[in-house]
Amino acid sequence: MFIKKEANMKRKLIAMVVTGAVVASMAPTFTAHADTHTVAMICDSSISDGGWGMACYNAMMDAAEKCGWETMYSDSIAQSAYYDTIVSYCDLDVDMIYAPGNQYTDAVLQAAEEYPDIAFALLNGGADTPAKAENGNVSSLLPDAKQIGWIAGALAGLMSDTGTIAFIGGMELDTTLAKYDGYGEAAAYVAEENGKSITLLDPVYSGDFSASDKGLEFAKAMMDQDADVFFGDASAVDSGARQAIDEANEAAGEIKVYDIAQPADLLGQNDCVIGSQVTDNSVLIELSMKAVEDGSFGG
Amino acid sequence: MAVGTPQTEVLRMEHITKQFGSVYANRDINFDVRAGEVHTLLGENGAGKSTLMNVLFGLYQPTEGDIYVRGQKVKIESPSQAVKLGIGMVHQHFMLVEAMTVFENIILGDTRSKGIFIDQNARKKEITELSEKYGLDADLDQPITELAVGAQQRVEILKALYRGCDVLVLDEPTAALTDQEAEGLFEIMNKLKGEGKSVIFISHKMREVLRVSDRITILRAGQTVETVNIGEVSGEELANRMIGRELKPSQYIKADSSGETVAVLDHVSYHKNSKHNGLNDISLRVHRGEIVGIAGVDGNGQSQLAMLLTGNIAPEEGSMDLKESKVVRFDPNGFIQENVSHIPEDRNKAGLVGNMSVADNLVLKTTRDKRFSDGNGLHLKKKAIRNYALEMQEKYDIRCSSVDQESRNLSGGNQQKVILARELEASPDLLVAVHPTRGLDIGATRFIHDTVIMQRDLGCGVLLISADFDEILEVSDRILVMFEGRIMGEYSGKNPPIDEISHAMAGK
Amino acid sequence: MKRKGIGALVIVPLLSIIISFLIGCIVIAALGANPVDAMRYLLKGSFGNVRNLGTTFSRATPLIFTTLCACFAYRCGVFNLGGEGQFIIGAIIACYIATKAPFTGFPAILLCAVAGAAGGGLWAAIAGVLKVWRGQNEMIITIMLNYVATLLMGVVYTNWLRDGSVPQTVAVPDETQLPSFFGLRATVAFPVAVIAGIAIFYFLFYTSSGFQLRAVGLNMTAAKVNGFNVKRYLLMSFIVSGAIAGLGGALELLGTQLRLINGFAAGYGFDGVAMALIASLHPIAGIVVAIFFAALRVGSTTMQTATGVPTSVSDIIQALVIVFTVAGMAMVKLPEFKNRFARRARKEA
Amino acid sequence: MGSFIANLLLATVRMASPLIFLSLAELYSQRAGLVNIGIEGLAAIGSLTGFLVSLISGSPLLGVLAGALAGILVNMIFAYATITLCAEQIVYGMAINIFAPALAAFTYRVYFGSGSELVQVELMGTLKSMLGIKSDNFFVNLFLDQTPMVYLAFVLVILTAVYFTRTKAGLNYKAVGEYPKAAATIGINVIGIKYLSCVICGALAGIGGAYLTTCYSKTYVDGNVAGRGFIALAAVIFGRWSSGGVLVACLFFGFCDALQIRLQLVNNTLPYQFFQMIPYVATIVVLAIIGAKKAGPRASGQPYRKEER
Repeated sequence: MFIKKEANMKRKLIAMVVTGAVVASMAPTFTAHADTHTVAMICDSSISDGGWGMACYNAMMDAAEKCGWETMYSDSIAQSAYYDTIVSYCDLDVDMIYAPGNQYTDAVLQAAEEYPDIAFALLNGGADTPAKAENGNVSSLLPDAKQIGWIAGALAGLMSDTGTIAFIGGMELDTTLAKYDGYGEAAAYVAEENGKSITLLDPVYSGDFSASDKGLEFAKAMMDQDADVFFGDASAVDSGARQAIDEANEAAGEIKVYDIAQPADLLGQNDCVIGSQVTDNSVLIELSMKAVEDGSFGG
Repeated sequence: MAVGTPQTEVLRMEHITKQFGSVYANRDINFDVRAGEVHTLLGENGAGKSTLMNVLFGLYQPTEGDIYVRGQKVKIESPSQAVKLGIGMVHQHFMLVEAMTVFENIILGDTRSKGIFIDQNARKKEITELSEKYGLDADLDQPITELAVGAQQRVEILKALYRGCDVLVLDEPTAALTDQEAEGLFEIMNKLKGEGKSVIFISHKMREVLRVSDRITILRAGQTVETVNIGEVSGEELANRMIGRELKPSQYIKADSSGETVAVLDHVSYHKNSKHNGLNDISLRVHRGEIVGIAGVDGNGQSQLAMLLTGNIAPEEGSMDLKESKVVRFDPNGFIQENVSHIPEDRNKAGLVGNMSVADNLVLKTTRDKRFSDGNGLHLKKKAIRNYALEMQEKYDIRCSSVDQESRNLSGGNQQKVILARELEASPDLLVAVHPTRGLDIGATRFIHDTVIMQRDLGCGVLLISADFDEILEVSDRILVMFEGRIMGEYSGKNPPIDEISHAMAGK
Repeated sequence: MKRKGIGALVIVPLLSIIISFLIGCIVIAALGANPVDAMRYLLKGSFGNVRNLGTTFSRATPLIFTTLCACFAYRCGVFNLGGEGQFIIGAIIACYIATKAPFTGFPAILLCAVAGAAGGGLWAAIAGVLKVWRGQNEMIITIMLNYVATLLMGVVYTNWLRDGSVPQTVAVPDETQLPSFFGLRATVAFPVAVIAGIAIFYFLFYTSSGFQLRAVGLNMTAAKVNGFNVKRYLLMSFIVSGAIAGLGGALELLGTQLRLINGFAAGYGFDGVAMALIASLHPIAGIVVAIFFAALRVGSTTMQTATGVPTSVSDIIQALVIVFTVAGMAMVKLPEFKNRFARRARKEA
Repeated sequence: MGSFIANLLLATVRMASPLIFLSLAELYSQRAGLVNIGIEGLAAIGSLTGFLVSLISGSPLLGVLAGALAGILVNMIFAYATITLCAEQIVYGMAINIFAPALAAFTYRVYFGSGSELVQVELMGTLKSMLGIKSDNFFVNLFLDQTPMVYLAFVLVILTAVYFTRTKAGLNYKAVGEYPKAAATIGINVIGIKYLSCVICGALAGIGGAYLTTCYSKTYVDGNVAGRGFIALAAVIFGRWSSGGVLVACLFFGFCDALQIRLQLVNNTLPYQFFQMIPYVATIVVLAIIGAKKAGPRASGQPYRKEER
């Protein structure tokens, strides 16, 4: 028995080594399209999530179209795989890595250090992030999360009849928290102006950006607590919430509960959507592309 | 189905050959059954009786040969076909679903009655009629687990009759029965004959074969020797033809139990009220250099007795001494350290690790031993183990392709020899042997008996548990009879009172 | 019989791999990409250059640990599907020590490793106790414990050890990070994993305890009757396999991930089980299989980025490898198959 | 707070329904002696197929049927390997769990390409909406505001109970899981029933998955089965291999889940993950308490070989 197994093991080893060798020998020396510029996007949520991922992807596409760049992307990648993915793009000699989210900061900085010639555009990065990059090849594109929250909050303050409004988050990102705060402040302010009081329910988190069924259950539960305006920052999860809201409105026969969508324009997709917080990131990306082309990127 | 008049042939098997891989289990066997007769298949274990019946019953497909039922050539591809052809079989190991009741087991797979639902009343009525007609009493709503072996067998027969069989195969039916129960069975068989049904009776017990058979077909090494009518040949003659050589009855010299005691049970009880799996106030002692035989029908507490004496279970009442010291902790390892050896009831389940090699099984208990490892088991000496295994293979005549062969691929006899080697090489003070020769052919049985006797003469105390009365009589120096967890009596091994003992075995 | 035994255990997996890749190529071609290119990138990404080789090894390291975890448990007949949870618990503990302990450097690393292993062991012991004393099915318990561990980790990186803006923990201080292995991306965790594998191999096949443990796994009744302390071995197999996973988690944190984040160790447990089985529960073979799968994954990232073929293609290839290998292994064990083989063998002779 | 309880119960039913399908799938498999831990994977493929078909055909019902079909097809791999090739069942379940979700994710990506907004599909209408009832009474909601699938789930539970306790076929089916050799000797087609069990199991698991995308959530996202397949495994043990018990178990898990969502709202001092743990911890605790006095079908997990010696 023992003898048998050992032999088996040895053979396996040999087999593997051989494969390895063959591989190494046949591996071609790879060079990416040198003439045109290329931008590669990484995203932890799906780029077809009807939310953040989608918005950021489309933003990249718009910008790339304007500047005549080629695009690549990987989506639905685990946080633990950020770095590997970025690096494998760098190995393909792309000109710019586009990372839409603060959560990519560490991976980006690490890669930026190893690939000084490649530009890294970090959406929602911290204001101090570029300074951290030794090669000065990281720029942080910052739409103001709090502002987004304010606008949504103002809308909510106006629309809410019950005086209770709700917020559903994906992960406890700072931008998410900022949106929540702005949302609450603005709503309270607007409400006061109109002589009514607003209570904002505590934020709930689905822990990811994909569990639409959780969004649905959250929304139902929150409507039980009289929430009648929803604002979400959880991509696919929000769609679940909108579904629940639509059902409720249907049951009531009139649209009494509203949802504020973001970051892309979802008006008309669900009856309950009274407005979309559209953040146009494409402009920001376009700027960085121009910068890359005339070599003024970073700094 | 039409009841055939005597002498009309209902079944014939021609030139049946069945191969398993390279092994021939049956080779060119011819065999026929007439209506209203009991036809015995006689042959020792491994002669191919069960295989032949499994072929007849559609469990195995014959490699060659044809089967005729009522003159029609048939191909039996599944048991359901066999059932349709009116063949019923009671397997040696009962085919009863323990999680179900008697009733459910009987109607299981029922194809005759219409409808999707179970019509309890109608079915029960049919069954009760049957059981009254053949005197097969059974409580339909009892779960199988609560039935004694004899009762389970009656359920099996009912099952077959309920499916309307006219040829009933009984595979070693008396192995687990008391003489009384056996008598009952024979009456049932007579009733069946009376109804024009035929019985194929499989056995190697000469006494009952001579008692119930009309015709006897002898099988040896997978081949037909001949078919004889009852009364044509004597018992010894049959036996010799079955084995293929002159069988001289063994004569072991019986020892007397005078040596110091190695094991003493003092009013021990375990699951007192369970008739079949309990011990009820048992007291016994085993001395050095004697073989104490525990006679009795299976399932009267023998298994528990064995487990207790090997430390696998602890008594609920009473106490036990091993050699001169009282046992405080009952765990197998402790007993092994005290030089207790054990030939377990089920050699595959409890005796061997089937997927390990013969060598590994030989050293199963002793890998920490200096001979086989350094540093108390920190490094196994593979070579030493192998050499030891080869030595044992020689000494105990273990037939295997190599000591690295997985032990589950060995024949029953050789598996038992592996266990014997392992247990006896520990030179035990107490050896507990449970059904050590069950299912073995005469050669292997003889070998095992000889070795055990030899061990006895070396001063080992042996407790032999066996349902095979002849075995008990042959080798025991002292005979205890167990019935429903109690000891019914003690008898000397020298010219024992056979009738008395068999009465005791029936609880009288 | 024996000759076939050896052959099958190697041929079947290799054959399965080849078939799986062929199917993969067909799919890729169906997607309009050039399968040959795709395969090139896949291979380049995994073995193409030293850096990628390093990446492959570093990806293999955690898989090796979970594979060994499964090997060990299953050798004792314990279906521990909780490798992932035990791995995570090990990482959580290591994370606390590395970031909170007053000292850094080697002593911290050592403490992390030991405590991580202990934590993983204890986590597995929950299931062990429930099996041994409550007769409860370990598969379900360990799976449930996986979810609990993952969520617990969530608490740690979103609250308790959160580092500022993003739900992730503070990074392990530089002094406490594992040194790189020959300047590769892989850290010394890799050789440690290999050594662990060898140690387990030795234990299982060259020590009395390992021998008895296997006996328990193969036939519990016989083991009990022959005087082995079955309960002890069962519990031990839970704890040790858990400890292996826990150690893996600790080292993965100190070596590669450096912080707890969403998606840490996702799926490692089940991967380990599958790989252990492909390696027919042999620790050393397990290491090889783990490296192979790691290569497949690292390569698939490059393949995806370069050709735009979805990564799920490589997931499918991996799944197919498992599907075919397991089926193949079973097939060669069938009596019919054996007989046919036996006859052929006889003809040859 | 009365509405709190009411809505809690409604949510319980909502969340239990998919579990019921998956648990019954596992029950049928184990009753025939096949432990299939691949339910999670089967549900995943069923979920996607259901989504696609109801999207294309515009009929959720068709989607459910397609989901069932997909479940069956994938489970046939399991069937062939474990029944015909006698492969280790646990192992093969694992293989399915890795294979099927990968296939689902792949198909979705290939079909929808990238950058599209999240595709939404019309859900199956509830009886209430079909009957055009407007009332918002709790009992109306509980008993009428459910999709046909929910009623199907509960009907299946009853049918299963009847099948296993009252019918001949059910008796034979159980015998296969308990003692296949015995079953074979009385002419029951063991292999046949085992394959049948895989068809039933695959179909139910597929339906359970399809439920998620045709009756529950309008969208499909990878990993939307979210461990329900494993909970189902627990539910069968918890439910003592009886359909009634399984139902109770599923409702229990559904309740825990519904409760945990609401607790998150009420309380915000504790990290939300702790609430998400509730269903799993509850499972462990309950299993630990009830122990495993009654083991399942005798022969479950063991391969059955026709001619063995």
